[in-house]
Amino acid sequence: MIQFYNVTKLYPNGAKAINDLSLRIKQGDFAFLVGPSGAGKSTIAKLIFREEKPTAGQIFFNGRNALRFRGREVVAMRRKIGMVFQDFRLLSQKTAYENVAFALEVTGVSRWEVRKRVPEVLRQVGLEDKMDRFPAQLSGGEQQRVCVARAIVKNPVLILADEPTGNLDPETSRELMELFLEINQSGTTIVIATHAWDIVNELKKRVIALESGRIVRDEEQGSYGYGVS
Amino acid sequence: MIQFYNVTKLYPNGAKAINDLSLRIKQGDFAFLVGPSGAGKSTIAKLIFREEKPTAGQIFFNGRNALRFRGREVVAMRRKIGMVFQDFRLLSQKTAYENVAFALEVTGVSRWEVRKRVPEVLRQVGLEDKMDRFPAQLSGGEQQRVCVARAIVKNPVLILADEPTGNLDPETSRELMELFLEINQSGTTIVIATHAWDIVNELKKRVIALESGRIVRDEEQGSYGYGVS
Amino acid sequence: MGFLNSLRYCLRQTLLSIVRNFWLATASAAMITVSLLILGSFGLIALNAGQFLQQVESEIEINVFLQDVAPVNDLGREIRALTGVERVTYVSKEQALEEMRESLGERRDILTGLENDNPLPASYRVRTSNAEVVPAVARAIEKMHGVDKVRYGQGYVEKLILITRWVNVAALFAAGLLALAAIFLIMTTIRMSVMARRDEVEIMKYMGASNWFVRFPFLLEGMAVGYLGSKVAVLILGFGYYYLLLQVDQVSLFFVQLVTDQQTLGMLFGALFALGVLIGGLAGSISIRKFLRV
Amino acid sequence: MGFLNSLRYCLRQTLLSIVRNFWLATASAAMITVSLLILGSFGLIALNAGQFLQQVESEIEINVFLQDVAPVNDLGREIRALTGVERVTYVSKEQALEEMRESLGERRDILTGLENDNPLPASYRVRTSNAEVVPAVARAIEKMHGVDKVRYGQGYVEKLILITRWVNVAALFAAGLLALAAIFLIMTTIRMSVMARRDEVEIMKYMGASNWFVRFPFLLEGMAVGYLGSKVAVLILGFGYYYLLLQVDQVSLFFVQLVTDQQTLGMLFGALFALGVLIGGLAGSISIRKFLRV
Ligand SMILES: Nc1ncnc2c1ncn2[C@@H]1O[C@H](COP(=O)(O)OP(=O)(O)OP(=O)(O)O)[C@@H](O)[C@H]1O
Ligand SMILES: Nc1ncnc2c1ncn2[C@@H]1O[C@H](COP(=O)(O)OP(=O)(O)OP(=O)(O)O)[C@@H](O)[C@H]1O
Ligand SMILES: [Mg+2]
Ligand SMILES: [Mg+2]
Repeated sequence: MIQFYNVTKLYPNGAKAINDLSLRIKQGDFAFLVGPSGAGKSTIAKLIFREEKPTAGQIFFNGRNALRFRGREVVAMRRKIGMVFQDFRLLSQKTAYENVAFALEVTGVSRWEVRKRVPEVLRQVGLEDKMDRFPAQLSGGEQQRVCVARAIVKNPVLILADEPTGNLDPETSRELMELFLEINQSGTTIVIATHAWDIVNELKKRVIALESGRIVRDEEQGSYGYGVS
Repeated sequence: MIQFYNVTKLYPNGAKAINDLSLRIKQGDFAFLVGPSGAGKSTIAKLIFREEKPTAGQIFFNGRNALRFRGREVVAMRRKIGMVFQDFRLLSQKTAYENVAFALEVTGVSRWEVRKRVPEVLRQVGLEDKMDRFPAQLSGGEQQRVCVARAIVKNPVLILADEPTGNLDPETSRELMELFLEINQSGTTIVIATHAWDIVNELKKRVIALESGRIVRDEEQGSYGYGVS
Repeated sequence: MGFLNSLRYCLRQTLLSIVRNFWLATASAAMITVSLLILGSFGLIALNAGQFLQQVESEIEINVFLQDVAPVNDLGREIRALTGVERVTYVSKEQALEEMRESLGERRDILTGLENDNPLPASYRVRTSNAEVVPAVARAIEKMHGVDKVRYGQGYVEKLILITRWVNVAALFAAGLLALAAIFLIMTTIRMSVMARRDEVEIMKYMGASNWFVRFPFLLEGMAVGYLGSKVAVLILGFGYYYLLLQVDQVSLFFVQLVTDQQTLGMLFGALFALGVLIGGLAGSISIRKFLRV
Repeated sequence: MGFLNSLRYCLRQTLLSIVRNFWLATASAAMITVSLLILGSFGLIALNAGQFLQQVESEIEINVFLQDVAPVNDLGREIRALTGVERVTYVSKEQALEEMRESLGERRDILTGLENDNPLPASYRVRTSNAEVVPAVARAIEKMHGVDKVRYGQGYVEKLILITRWVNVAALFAAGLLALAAIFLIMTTIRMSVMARRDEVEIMKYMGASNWFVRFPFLLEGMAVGYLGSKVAVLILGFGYYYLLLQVDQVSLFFVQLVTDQQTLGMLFGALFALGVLIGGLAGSISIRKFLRV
């Protein structure tokens, strides 16, 4: 599904976020990206999502060179990816419902479909009674769940979740992870950048550990590591 | 230091975030605010910080009725409180250094003092080499640490940290907590709203558990509870 | 199907967006109103100045003094046949004397006794369709048989023509500059209001929205804001001008003959309106272009 | 100590903020420039129109026709003593006849033989300081001993006075409206640019900044942006007008005598400048007021 070949990302100010990194994520994978703060987890997600372009190396999406994608193809790719941004990026002028609906509406789905699907997904993340709130009227964790709902509503082929449980209590986090597992069962590839070592250790899924922009560990059925029990 | 007497907070849209809550936090306390997402942790922090006003009840700060504070007094109070916002609220047009310096500058501290203190604090949170970055050029965890630095730089009498480790890896989180403990040693009152059950359980400090805007548990040397080991 | 859904979505979005960004929308519309008011007022002034100059021009006469032996009727026909000539009036020797007497007013007795030996010549008064042709017509008449002298305020007419040309050029120039200024003001306003919402655009793009899906609501919104702003401007201008007409009618400002031609005014107001709506929409959709590249 | 630190901080902040919000600052300054250009151009036009009207007015003369037995010198003294009278010229009977002859041009022979029995009266030509006093002065002179008739273009002067008044009122009115429009444009622009930074203001307040600590940089920034915008506007206007003066000098536009009085122009430009800076600063500090209440 996604391949990185010797990818390097140098931000304009000279910060080397990703350093000659190669990586392969297969269709149907469920992978955790872990590593200390500033290791480059978000940068990898941004590179896949084409929010940033690599300084060197190649990135393949579904077997095609993603760096050669132009306008329409980028749009098409983004519609296939459900992204949970670390900084949420909710539309502040739209309600929770509208934010989630927007992700569907851009794809030109029928109104009827939107009306059916959006409340369903919001219920899955436990926000059925807060659909008409604007982001500013929601707690941090609730906003984060709106982001998750927005990512999964369009039945993407790939979910990129950047720290999706950072503002959630352990119980809600676990529920969310179960939701991700369930979605993964139906074939969706899932990549989660996270610091939630307890969840990583519990799920025993693939763990890709980063440090200073390099992969230091890549284990199937791995654990969080870094000396936390 | 802080007293809540039968405080109720009803948001304009009718959401009852805090429900007839009474609470007392003494000078020098180190308290965790825990509870599921949407329980009202941030609302309590906002009420203390006078970002929101309660619908009913009284709030005392340092023995004086905080609801009667006017302009200058609110400003004076805020200068005494170091707040870590859940949504960071960094000034996007200022570098990390400038953001932290701003918290000092508003109090009219000398330039010399600012030049000495700011790098010191940024070093404490591990950002000594990223002082000149704008928030957009920092990773999520790095931004969060700038927020923490901004809160502690002014040697406040009270630190209100709303989810200060949500975007940090376990190791950095622990370091930060040690920093908070250290600051607490010197007499600063500290209130931390968090979901980091592991840290709460480890530190064995006062735990105030919220649910639907009510206190359901308030233990000295408590644990996170909610069935997590 | 997908397209219709998108379209419906866009229309709904426009309305919602204006309501939710109420302050920005209102401020933008007000800026457009003010800009167009300035432009429109100048347009009205220019229209009236143009008409005034035309009126002044139309009062220019060529005096053709005839020799006493001139073939009066032939000459009249010949003059009337010249291109640019509009009206020709014959003034006999007696009429000329009478007029002179009147012009002298109280000193008219100077002329007593001249009736029988009238020294004044008969003349033709010629009016042309516009001031520009006066010198040419005068020269043509001068060469005709039986014509003694041709007078048309030489020097004066040339000056008038020069002034008219200058004023026309200046008015066009000023109108162009003002229109540019208005366009600049409107575009920058809309651009600023879009700037305030750049994050929105970025997020939409990240959601996989095509450029036009993001752009179209901004286009519509710009047009709607432009529509509101222009509408208010045109209404104010229209009523203001109407009120002015009534006032001038009452005070009877003798020399000013304000433009009341519905069609001309309609065109001016229509142009203002179109400018507001078009520039609004254009600005809205252009402004977000650079935010679309994510 | 604390205050000086704060002040130094504010000044540094202003500069930084303009640099970092470059687009907004530039757009705002450009909007101010355009607004002031429009206002300033109108100011220049109004100044020149005013001078033109004054010039026309200054050419109004009162003709005082004397009885043949009038005490010429006494009358002259009496007239000169009237308030509002500026210049008095005596025209003898002979001069009057000569002038009439000249005015008749080619038909002067009508007057031959009148030299010995000159029917024309001697007269005084009186100029007043302004047109408004003409009717009053004329009435006063009329009652003097030895005065036969007083003529000053009755009707014409009254009309001229009316026109002048109308034009003055209209110009003042228009200038007021334009100034209001400019103020509105500038305020709204600065307000929009501040709106885009409301979060910044809110965060600053939460950091424990006093209202003035937040406000002062915005005040300074508004003034700086206003300063830049006004400066450019004044420079463009100044050079444009200077260029126009040179052009007019070359083409020698006969009738137009453009205003070149340094002091008047200086005042106009100064006022524009002050308007830009003041309104910029005011708008900057007023606009954030409502964001300060947190
Ligand atoms: N836009 C940018 N410009 C410059 N440097 C950047 C930018 N974004 C990130 N960086 C730097 O690149 C490195 C990797 O950042 P990244 O956001 O990928 O970290 P992360 O692993 O997501 O960290 P966290 O867990 O704190 O979110 C960091 O050192 C960061 O400072
Ligand atoms: N501005 C607001 N308007 C309306 N309702 C609000 C507003 N802010 C918060 N709420 C509601 O009040 C409740 C408590 O919110 P609060 O932010 O205090 O939760 P929290 O405990 O901080 O949750 P989290 O752990 O997710 O941050 C939530 O149900 C939320 O939806
Ligand atoms: Mg990150
Ligand atoms: Mg919260």
